[in-house]
Amino acid sequence: MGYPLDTLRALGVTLKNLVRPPTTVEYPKVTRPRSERYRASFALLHDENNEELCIGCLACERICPSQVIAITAGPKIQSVTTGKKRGTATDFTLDLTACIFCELCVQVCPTDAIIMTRTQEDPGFSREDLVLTMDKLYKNEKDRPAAWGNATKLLGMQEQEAKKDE
Amino acid sequence: MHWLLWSVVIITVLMTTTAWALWLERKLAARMGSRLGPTMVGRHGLLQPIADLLKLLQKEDILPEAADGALFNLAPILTAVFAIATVAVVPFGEGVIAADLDIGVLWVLAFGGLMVIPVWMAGWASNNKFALLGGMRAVAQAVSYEVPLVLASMVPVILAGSMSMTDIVHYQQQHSWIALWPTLPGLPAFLLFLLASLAESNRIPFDIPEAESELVAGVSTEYTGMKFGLFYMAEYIHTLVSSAIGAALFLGGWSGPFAPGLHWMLLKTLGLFVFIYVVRWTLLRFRQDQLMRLAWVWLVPMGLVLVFMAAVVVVWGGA
Amino acid sequence: MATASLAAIVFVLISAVVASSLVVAAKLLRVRAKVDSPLKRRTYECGEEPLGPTWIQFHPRYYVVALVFVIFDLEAAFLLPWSLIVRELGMAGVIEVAVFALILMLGWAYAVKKDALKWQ
Amino acid sequence: MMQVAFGLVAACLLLAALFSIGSKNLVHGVLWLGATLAMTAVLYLMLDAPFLAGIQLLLYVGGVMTLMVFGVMLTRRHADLAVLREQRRKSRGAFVAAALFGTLAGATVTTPGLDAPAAGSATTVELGRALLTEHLLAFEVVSVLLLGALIGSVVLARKRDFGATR
Amino acid sequence: MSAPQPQHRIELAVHEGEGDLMLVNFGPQHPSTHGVFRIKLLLDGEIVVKAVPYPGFLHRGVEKLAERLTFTQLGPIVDKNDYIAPMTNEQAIFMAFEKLLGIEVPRRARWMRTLFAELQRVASHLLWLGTFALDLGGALGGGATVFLYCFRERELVLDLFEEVTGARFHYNTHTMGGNRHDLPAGYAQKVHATLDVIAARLVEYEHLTSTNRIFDVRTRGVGTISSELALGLGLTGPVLRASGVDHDLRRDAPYGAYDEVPVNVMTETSGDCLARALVRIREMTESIRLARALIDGMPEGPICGAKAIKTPTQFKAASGQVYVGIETPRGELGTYVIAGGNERGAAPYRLKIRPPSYHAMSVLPYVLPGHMVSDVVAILGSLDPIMGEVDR
Amino acid sequence: MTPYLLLAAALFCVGVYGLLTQRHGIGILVSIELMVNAANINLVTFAHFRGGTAGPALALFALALTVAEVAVGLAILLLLYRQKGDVQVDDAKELRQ
Amino acid sequence: MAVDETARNYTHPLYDTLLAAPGLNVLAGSVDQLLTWGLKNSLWIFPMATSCCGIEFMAASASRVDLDRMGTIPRATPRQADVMVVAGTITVKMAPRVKKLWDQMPEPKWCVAMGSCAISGDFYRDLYPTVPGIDTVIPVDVYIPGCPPNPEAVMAGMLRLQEKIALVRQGLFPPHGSSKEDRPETAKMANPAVRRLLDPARDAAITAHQVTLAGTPSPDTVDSPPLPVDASTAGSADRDLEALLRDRFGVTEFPKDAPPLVDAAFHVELARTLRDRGFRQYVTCVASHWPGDPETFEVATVLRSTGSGSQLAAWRVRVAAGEPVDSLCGVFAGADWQEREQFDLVGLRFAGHPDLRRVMMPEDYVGHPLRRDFASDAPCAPWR
Repeated sequence: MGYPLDTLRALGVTLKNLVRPPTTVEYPKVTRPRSERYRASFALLHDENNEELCIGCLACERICPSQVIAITAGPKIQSVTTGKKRGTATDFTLDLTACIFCELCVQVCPTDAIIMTRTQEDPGFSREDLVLTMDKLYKNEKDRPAAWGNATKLLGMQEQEAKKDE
Repeated sequence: MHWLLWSVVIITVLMTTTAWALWLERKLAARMGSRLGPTMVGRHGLLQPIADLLKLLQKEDILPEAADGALFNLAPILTAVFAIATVAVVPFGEGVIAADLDIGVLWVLAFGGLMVIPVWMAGWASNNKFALLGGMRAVAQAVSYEVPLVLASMVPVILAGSMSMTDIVHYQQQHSWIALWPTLPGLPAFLLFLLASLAESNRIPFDIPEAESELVAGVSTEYTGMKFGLFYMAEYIHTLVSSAIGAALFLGGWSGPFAPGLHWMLLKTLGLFVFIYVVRWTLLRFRQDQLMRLAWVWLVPMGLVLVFMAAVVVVWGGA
Repeated sequence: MATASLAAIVFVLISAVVASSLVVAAKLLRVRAKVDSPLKRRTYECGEEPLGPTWIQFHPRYYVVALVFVIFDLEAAFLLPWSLIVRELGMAGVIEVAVFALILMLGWAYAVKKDALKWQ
Repeated sequence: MMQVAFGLVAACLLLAALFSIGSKNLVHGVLWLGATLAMTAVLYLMLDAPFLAGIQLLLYVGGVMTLMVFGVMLTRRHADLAVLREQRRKSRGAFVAAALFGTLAGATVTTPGLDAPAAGSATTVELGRALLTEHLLAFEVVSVLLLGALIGSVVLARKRDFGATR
Repeated sequence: MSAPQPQHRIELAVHEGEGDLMLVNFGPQHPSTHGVFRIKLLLDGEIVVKAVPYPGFLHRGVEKLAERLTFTQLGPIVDKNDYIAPMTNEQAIFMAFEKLLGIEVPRRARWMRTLFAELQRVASHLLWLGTFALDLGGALGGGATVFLYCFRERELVLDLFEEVTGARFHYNTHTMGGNRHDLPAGYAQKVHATLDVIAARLVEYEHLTSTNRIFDVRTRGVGTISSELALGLGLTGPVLRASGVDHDLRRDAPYGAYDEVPVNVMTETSGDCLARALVRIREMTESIRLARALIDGMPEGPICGAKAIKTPTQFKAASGQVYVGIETPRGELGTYVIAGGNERGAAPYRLKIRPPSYHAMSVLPYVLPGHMVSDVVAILGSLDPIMGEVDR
Repeated sequence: MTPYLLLAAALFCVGVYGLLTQRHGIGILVSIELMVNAANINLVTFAHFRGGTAGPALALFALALTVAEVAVGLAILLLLYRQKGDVQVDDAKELRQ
Repeated sequence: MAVDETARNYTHPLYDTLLAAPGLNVLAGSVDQLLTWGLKNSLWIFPMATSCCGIEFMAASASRVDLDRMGTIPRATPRQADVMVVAGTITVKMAPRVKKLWDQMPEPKWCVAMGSCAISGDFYRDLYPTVPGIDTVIPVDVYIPGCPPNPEAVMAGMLRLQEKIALVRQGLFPPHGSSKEDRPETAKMANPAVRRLLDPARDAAITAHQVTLAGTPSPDTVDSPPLPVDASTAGSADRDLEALLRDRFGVTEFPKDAPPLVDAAFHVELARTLRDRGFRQYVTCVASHWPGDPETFEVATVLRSTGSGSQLAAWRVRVAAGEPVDSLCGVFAGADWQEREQFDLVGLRFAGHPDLRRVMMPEDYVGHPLRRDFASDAPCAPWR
């Protein structure tokens, strides 16, 4: 087909798209709904008795490929509710400046203490703004909607049938 | 002295129209790509051109150390001047014209041809390879398409027997739009004119000189701030003016029913402008050698044939 | 001097004033850097240092394009006065001009055949 | 009013011409020539010859200038465009030019009848009529001349063009 | 149009007075180098006389990193190599590790991986089409429009991935022995809905690009690669198939679910930019067909054949060398692992990733000479290089 | 009329001066352009003050001639440059032989 | 209204004049507001897009998020841009170029670091080729976390930048009051040691390095690669590789989990034989370094036959340290770049290679990072 006809056909396509409704979501005004599993930031959780779930086992610190988690393990304490001895973390830092959001830390957590949240952190004016300190992580538990996944669910998904075989 | 008044009015209107033509183009391009375009600066992003202008005015001025300073600084101004000056002979309504020269068409063509000089100047003076290649391409392309442009615009001149744009519009008022009748030299001549105008104002598919996927930003690669702003503006002014000239030469200028002439003229100009931009945001671009080949091998003889066709129509119709 | 000519000249002057006023405004409003990097004024070349000279000697084939353009522009210049009086001169004029154009088209045909208008 | 305008145009024209000769940089020189030619177009407008003014802009400023600019770019490495000139030749040239101007100016000033009122320039229509009737032969010869120039230049410029073609 | 053989050494017959050659840096920062890549171009006017490519501007040392990180940690790391198709990166590296460690992957996981790979191919080719149009049509023209359309539809595919993995881009959804995330309920309908939209829109893109005359004249006969050169340089994927070699690992050395879902291999013979474009555009249609077949026939069962990752040193291999190549959107992505890294063998001793783009870029010195500057952009775009993969 | 003629004379002399002092081929072409331009000014001036079509017609033909002259002149310079690698006209006297 | 001069590297003469003139403060204020509004709302972006984040940046400009809504236009030349968005990993080879492009941008200008790699270097941060965060090279105004940040986050970052521009012009920046170094988070950062080296001495050092690099621009002297060998004589793939190796190349051991080890003398011959037997596709070569006693290098070569039933052919050769391996460039054109890469990274020389230059690392780099004795966190940066 010659140039004029090709041009007309191409114009047909663009004009068709001109009248289609735009797909833009006006971000600051409207936030696009994210999928249930969407992972964008982190939070540390409390259990139903408002006890910190993190036991300072360092599993997440070890698995992190990017080595952004730094935990100071605290002394063993007796759990108020169960009465069992359990570990604590006196400090927990997750440095978002180098995080790759791979969800491995969530998967390896034995107590489902760390999860991911569905809204991202705000951009900061300095690197320090992006450091998720323990305070921020626990604050995220309340401020940001949690993503679907935690260690139990992730492992369950992967090992459900495998266990059956054993 | 009403011409002086018109001069000032026309330039003012042209400059403001250009600003919002820019906005219009951005919106149009955005909608064609399923986007919204500027929405956040002012209502519907209408203040976007103002913000851009204010920003450009504040930007630091950088003169590259290897550049030819005088030419580097002069080029954007000349580009803008030549782009604006073209509009002097375009009638926007009965008597709404800055300079009713009886060589109107020639004036338009001459200034169109002059545009080559500052563009080349910018490319050369920048002492930047991309700019220089862009400048060379711009010159080659502009001169190649100047010939078909001249020949295409000669068709209305022959039909109306005058080079004055006002006379040509009058002729069309009495007969019909040249793009419509006589169809044979008229319509192809209009298309040829449109094509050549696209090439002259470096619009896709003829935007080789500023092909940013190859030449970064073409001749304006080294320009900062308002100097770049002038290039940017001149580009849009050129397109607007080309649309206006096309409207006057081929689409009957201000003639039209119901509404005052000025409305019709502006409507036709805007229509052509939008058409040019819809084409721009639809097509890919040619390569330089393909463009040159198109111009020299096909368009130049076609233009000549059209000119003689128009002459034959006039001779036989007049006899 | 006709009014229209005067108007045209004045129009060009006004547009010059408008264009330069923007540059002047920019001169007033623009910022100046406090610390200047020596790299700032280097020629931009994709982040590299420019390799070799820019102002090289170009190949002659570029010249042919400009040349053919000028010749055809000249042809147009000769056609324009005729185009105003086509009606008056009638078929005779058309033929005269056609001969003129045809002779030039010989040159065009030669240039096209020799691929002289190819851009490389 | 008119005199002042003429004075300004004449001054600009002469200055531009001088710069075009005196400029050290060849590209500048050619561009100054462009300015000279443009000022000449203004002069033509003042002399009621708008058609010639237009042609001057279209052909000379737009066309010949392009040609010369291209010429500059391909005859010489334009990195060093300084134009060589010897002092001796300079003074000799100045003397000859001054003498010539003296003669010409003297002749012009002393010739009577030059101050007659304007008779009015020929219109473009008249010009066209003259071209195709009185000067028909010259008109056709011009095409042959241009043909010669075209073919000659193509031959000269394309000679020994080398490979790398597709 | 040039003969279908690589243009190579062009004699630099520079005559005095015939014009100088111009040396231009094309990149590392250039709108059309698809990342950071540098080509030194020697130009005669606008014709390339010689081209010397310089990769390495994005060399990030992944292979060194693999000496330090363990098998379990490398999954999310290699995502960043070919950042247009992260799914296939993960698949490639875990397939190599699984072969090394002798881990069986359950059938459902293989089907899921294959489904993801095909969806990823659609997304990747869409992105390629958009950027290729951008190269040919400029950011201020029709190219940008095609680019926007392609990205619009690519977002739909990314939404599908987000639905499963929770991430848009770097998924980390493959794991040792299978997948980490199972498909959510109602996923098949969503896949079909998305593919319906894309299949319908593909026709529109073709109107704007491959069946348009301007696209045709810009790509036909440009950057011709002969089949011999392609094989010798180790070109793979669409670039190889466009040169007339009927070779596709999905069919010829099946992995994943490809032995159960046969693949139609798309080939062209001319080996120019147009052929590469056509192969990719047809592959999109084919991938849509495959994805539909895969989601429809998705078997039930476990998604992971090994213990889920709990500690970094969970998997160990002290010796062995393994090479596994899979067909990614760009060609054969190979992983060569030499086991026995950390003292207890939890990390690779040496990991070599064989990126298809690196081989594709090595063709540039052969094809660029003789073409114009505009063609450089077209050729570069038609090779679909991803710098993260070229340089690693 | 006199001022126009004087202006043309002055322009012509500038051209002559250039012709005598320039050694670069393109410089010489520029000078010739100036001189032709001066002549054209004269033609147009006379046409304006004396009437008639001969003046503009002649000017038009002069234009055509100049274009041809520049075209061929540059082409010759080009050839010269190829042979000599330079466009200093004095050094290329052999062209006349 | 005090403007914090430390926060920006430019002066605004007109505004300063207005401010100095008595009674014109109000005017200066409104002029400043207008000008700031202009700066804020017309942020033209220079995308320093190197890797993954670049794709998300493109997605942010595409229709779903559409950065153009806030008036951004991506510009290909730094001369016309206001914001440099560093999207992706910056390597030591690239860093001087980034610095230069940044310098070439006109004031007022800003920098946005997008994604982990640009902010801190991500997991590459202590590897030999990677810059640990672009803020070690140029000043960064806004950091957008994510790997890569999703397009909405890019938009958020740009809005945050607008906020900062306004704050700076009002003199309210930095907002934390205390200086960056005092903040307690600093100590907890994954790589707190690397600070933005705002000290002019370091900038000067980088610049000086570039200027010296730039001092000698010379045309490339390296020849084009050799012509590919015509392999049209190739037959069909040979299925009995083991027999071939045993009979013709004297291989006796065929380990289960690794390619057979072939005498280095047969390297080229074997490759040629295999090519002629249908293994026409050059897949890859892998060099590995084995320190110890004796120190050796191993090269594994993988070939493939194409078409239906595609087969791999792989073998290894072993040489003592210091000895070269014969290059396969004469057999497969693709060996050129592959062997260059192995030479560059592992340090093994290939005899007969026509163009054995560095390919990944900068030309002036010393050492071969993929040798086992090269520490995996040894920093490398010629400009550091």
